[in-house]
Amino acid sequence: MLHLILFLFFGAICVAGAVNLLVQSHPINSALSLIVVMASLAAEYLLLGAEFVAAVQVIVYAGAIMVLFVITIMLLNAGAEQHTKGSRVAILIGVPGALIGAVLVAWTLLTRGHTGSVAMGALPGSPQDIARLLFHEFLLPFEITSVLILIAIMGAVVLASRPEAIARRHTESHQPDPLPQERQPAPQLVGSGKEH
Amino acid sequence: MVPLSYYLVLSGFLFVCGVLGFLIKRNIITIFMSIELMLNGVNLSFVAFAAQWHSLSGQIFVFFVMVVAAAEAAVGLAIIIAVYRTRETLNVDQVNLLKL
Amino acid sequence: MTPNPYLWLIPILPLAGAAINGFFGRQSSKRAITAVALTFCGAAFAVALFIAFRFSSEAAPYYFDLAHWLRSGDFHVDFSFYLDQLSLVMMLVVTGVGFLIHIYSVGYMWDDDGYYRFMAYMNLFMFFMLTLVLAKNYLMMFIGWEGVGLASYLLIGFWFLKDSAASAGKKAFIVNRIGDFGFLIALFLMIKHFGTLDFPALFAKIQPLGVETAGAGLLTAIGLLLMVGAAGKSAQIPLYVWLPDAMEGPTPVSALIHAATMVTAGVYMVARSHVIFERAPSALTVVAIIGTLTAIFAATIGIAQTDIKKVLAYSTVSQLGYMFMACGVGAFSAGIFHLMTHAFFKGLLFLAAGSVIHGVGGEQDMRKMGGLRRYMPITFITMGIGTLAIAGIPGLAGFFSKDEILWKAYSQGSWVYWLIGVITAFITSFYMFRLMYMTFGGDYRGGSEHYEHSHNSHGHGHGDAHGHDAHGHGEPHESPWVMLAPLVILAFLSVVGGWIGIGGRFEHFLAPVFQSAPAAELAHETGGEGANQFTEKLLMGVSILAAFGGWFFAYLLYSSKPQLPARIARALGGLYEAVAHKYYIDELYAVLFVKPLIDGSTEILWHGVDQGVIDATVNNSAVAAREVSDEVRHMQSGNLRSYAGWVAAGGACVIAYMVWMGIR
Amino acid sequence: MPRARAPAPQDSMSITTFAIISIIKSLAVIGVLLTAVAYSVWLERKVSARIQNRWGPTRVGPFGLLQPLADGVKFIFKEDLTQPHVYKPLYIAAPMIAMVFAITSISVIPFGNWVNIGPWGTYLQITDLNIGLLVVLGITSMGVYGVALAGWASNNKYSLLGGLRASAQMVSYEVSLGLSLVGVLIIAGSLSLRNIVDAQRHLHWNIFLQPVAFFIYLISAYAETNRTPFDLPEAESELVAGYHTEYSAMKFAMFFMAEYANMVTVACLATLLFFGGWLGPVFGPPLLQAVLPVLWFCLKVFFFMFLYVWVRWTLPRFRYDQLMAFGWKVLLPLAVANIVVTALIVAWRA
Repeated sequence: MLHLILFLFFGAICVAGAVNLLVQSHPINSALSLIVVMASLAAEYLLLGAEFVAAVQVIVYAGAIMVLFVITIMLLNAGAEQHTKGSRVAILIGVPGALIGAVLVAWTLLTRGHTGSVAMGALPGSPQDIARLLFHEFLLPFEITSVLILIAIMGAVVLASRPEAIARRHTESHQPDPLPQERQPAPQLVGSGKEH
Repeated sequence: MVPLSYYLVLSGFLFVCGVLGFLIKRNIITIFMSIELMLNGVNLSFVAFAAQWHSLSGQIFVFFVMVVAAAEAAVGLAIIIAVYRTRETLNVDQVNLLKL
Repeated sequence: MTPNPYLWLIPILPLAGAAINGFFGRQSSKRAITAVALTFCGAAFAVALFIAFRFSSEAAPYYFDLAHWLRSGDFHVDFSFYLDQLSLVMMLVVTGVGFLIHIYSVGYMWDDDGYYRFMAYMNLFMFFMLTLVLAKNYLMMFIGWEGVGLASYLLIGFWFLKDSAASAGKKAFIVNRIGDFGFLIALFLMIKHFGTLDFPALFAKIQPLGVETAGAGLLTAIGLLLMVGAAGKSAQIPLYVWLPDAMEGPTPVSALIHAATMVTAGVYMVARSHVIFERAPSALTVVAIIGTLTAIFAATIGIAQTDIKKVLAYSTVSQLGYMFMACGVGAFSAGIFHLMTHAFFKGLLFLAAGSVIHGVGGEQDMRKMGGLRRYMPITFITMGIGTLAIAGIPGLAGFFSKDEILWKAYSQGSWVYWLIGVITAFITSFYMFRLMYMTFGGDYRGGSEHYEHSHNSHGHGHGDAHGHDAHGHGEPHESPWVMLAPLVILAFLSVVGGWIGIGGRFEHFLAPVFQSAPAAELAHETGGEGANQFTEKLLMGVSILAAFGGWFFAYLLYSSKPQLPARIARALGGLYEAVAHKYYIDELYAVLFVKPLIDGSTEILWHGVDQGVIDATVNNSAVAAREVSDEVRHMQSGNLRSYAGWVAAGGACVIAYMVWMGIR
Repeated sequence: MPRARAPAPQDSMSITTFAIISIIKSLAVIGVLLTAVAYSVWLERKVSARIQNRWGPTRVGPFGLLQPLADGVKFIFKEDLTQPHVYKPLYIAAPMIAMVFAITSISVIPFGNWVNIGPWGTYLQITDLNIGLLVVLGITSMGVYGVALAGWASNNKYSLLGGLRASAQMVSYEVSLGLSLVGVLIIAGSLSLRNIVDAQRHLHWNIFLQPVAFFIYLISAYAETNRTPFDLPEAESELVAGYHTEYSAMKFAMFFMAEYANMVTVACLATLLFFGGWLGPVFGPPLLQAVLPVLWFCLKVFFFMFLYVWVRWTLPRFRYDQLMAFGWKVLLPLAVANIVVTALIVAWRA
């Protein structure tokens, strides 16, 4: 009973956050709602007993990845998105398709899903067990993902680092200065103020 | 006791929200966040199944998904910054040079 | 069966010569080319003689397995060679005559630009011909069979710049294809029913089979199909049409391929397959009839020809008819005997004709010759000997072999064969002496205008380029000794070549090959000796009379009363026209086969199938692809969200499918 | 959902008593914490004054002990300015976020041993998770948002730069901080703070076993809490007041309290992880025995708070690129090396 209540509570927060992510026009709000979703998902993990997963979810996802998003939004000073009609396909075909798929899956799960039910803290994923599994059975994938991370870091550095040529071109053509910290001219202040 | 299907439906809902976000949002960063949302939905289903079948492998998968998501976030945001430098916009509808 | 390790050398040596000349001939000097060609060909001849001297009928047949070729299941074909009396004769003829003609062509082709090509082709031909002769199984024989066809195609079209030569080469090749088709099917039948193509094994399988009296039967079918192949290769009715045109090739080629060796391959093949034919009487009869008809038919055409080489060509066809007649009545040894002698004197005649053409600067029309006796005596003498030999004047090669054939035709066949044979002999001697008189007798009619004439109409226009330049408006001249020497040798052979047949020695020599005849045949031989002696003498006399009669008529018409032939021609009218135009056979074929074929190919296959179906399919599919992609490319909007939309729709489809499969 | 690790007590008591005790504990802890925060402010002002050879607050109460109260009152009654062009929702939310996470992180900090209050007994700790350390890390990492959002929402270039610096700096130093703790975890073999403390009995304090890790932790903790020498987010000389330039009155106070609460948390963690928590000589009557561990704990935490102030008025401020270079190129490799060495030693011991 308590389990169901807690599940519904955090599930509701999840749903609210997800929907908010969609309806909000400003990316920073979407980011925050996504953080909310992640936090409540961590709670759901705790309900399922995956406490370590929950902690890592909070630390890595909410604490690191989303911070990156927020920093990027602040760097690029992303304003509210303008509602351009770029793609009819996405609206006319994609959205119905996604909804249909969702309805089908939900219907199948609720009517025909012969899955049992889980108790609170069903599978205690204690750090020790996780570590044992991760460093024995899944050692190779673990190492491979570490390499992947390394490559990703290099790629990010290369992509985000600005070659001097680009810098010069931007400065010549009155583009904002290379260093991101200093790109926040006053008119934009007013402009972004209007945006809200 | 909560039916596992509830968790699955929740994860499915999150996933679909991600898809819809990808479809209807114009801001690259928001679209990127929708991807993260999808990944989270998948993670939830992983954990739920792990609880269902009593095998921690599901939770291990969540870690791998997180690692991939982190790498993806790093590279993806770098790409977004590069795009913004060149195109001066974050609106995907205006970043559509890749066509005939 | 005794192995003989030297056999394989005989075919391989000419091949080596052909390879060397073919690959390096262009750069190397003519002397080098000559050296290579003659060396390898002569080496083959030497090896052949070496083997021949050590040949003993007890040890025969010899064989040598060079290498495996095809192995599938229990059916296997190897690169193996086989030498018995029959192939020994063929081998000696081919290498010997071939070697002489090689020497001859050195002088004849010296000034031609494609000298190295010519020598390479000749060597190549030798290789294939020897493969054909020495093959141990039908498939090896078929290789040689096709190879000589190829060589003859290359050599007929040697002056491929000349349209007539090129088309003549094509004609020969295509007609041969028709024959080879029959040959191939015969091979398939053998494989199907006997599971082997090796001569010894195959014949051992066939020996026990009885004679197919009713006519129709497997052996009969095989025999008839083999005969189709033989007819194609040996220019028998109805496939003889290619041989006269083949005269477009250089004269040595005509001598070697289209007189001495290749065209006799059919005879050899029939003789080699005697085991089959002896058990298929009806097939044998067909062979005999075809041979007889060809003999008389070609001979009559030969009367009216004015081109010296055409005359010899038709004479060749008719002589081949003789050989088939002999085979047809079961006298294979006689056929082979005539094959050998014919190789001598017909080779001689062609070479002499070549010498004549050479001497008068590329002229081939006999009406523009005459009186050459004074200019080229040696050519005259040798060609005279050849004429006497082919005419069947007693004492010379042709007499013995032809008489043998006629006697066998009478004794083993029927008097009809004999009668037609005698008439053919008469006609033969007539047109041969006519050729002699028109060419050598009387006064020289060539004169100045043969010059351009030879240009616009005749083959050796550039084959004998020097023939013009050397002596402006053709003062006829004797050929160099490199050309005359082979003439002399062949003349000698034409004289003595027949003597080995006296008293049936040749027959006895070949006997071990042909002794497998079923009982039915042997009856004739041992029937009432005494009577046969008398009739044989009688028939011999008749054939001698025929020979001299032909000579006399020729003398009458073309030496004493030269105006007579024109009147006779006028008197005969349409008949003469028909003969002069070879009975319009070529035209007939053109109407019956060629035109329908070409029109059918053009209308149905080209315009109908190829353009209408195949090309249309390709083009329309291409057009369709373009149309479709013109529409579809709008999906490539470059808009991220549109792509996502398609992906989402596709995912929905997949989910729907899976759900449906799940609940079904 | 918090799964109690100590078997007997909580299982025996009913859910209601558990809830009541938890609430009482929470209120007590929060009260203590806020007081501690207030007086750490007072402490800072006093010590800095002394270091600068001044008196510091003296007027309100003896030794100005009531100064924090006065400050609080002042903050409450000050006018709450909200600039026109700020992004209101986040502008208001940011301080609360900072505050909430700062205070929440105390919830898993054990500051004492097992005590019996009449019939019931309990740990001196609001909840004992067996991933307590991770929870603290997670919550502190969430604390970044308060600063970052404040900087962004107040729509002012100084604030934005402050926020950017803060978030970047905290994210990068969080890495080496987390890694520095791994060595301790390897030794203790548990993520539960209580177990970690228990592992340090008999003076096996991690400060002796893991000196390198300790210094790494201390440095990155200072960076995490934006304290000098890493206080670039609010570097007065460069960015007027960093991310809280636009804030005033209670909102500003919240940031202020959040910062000091974070300091307290970090100090508690340092105490627990490296200085054996509440461990110390315990003697005397049962009451004293119950009180002494808490006393040791408070003393150690006080030492760290003092250290904070001391360092602040001793060391100059970094330059930003120096900060980043130091974090990524010195601390991170050092922490990794420390982990490797520790792991090798432990494995070799076993």
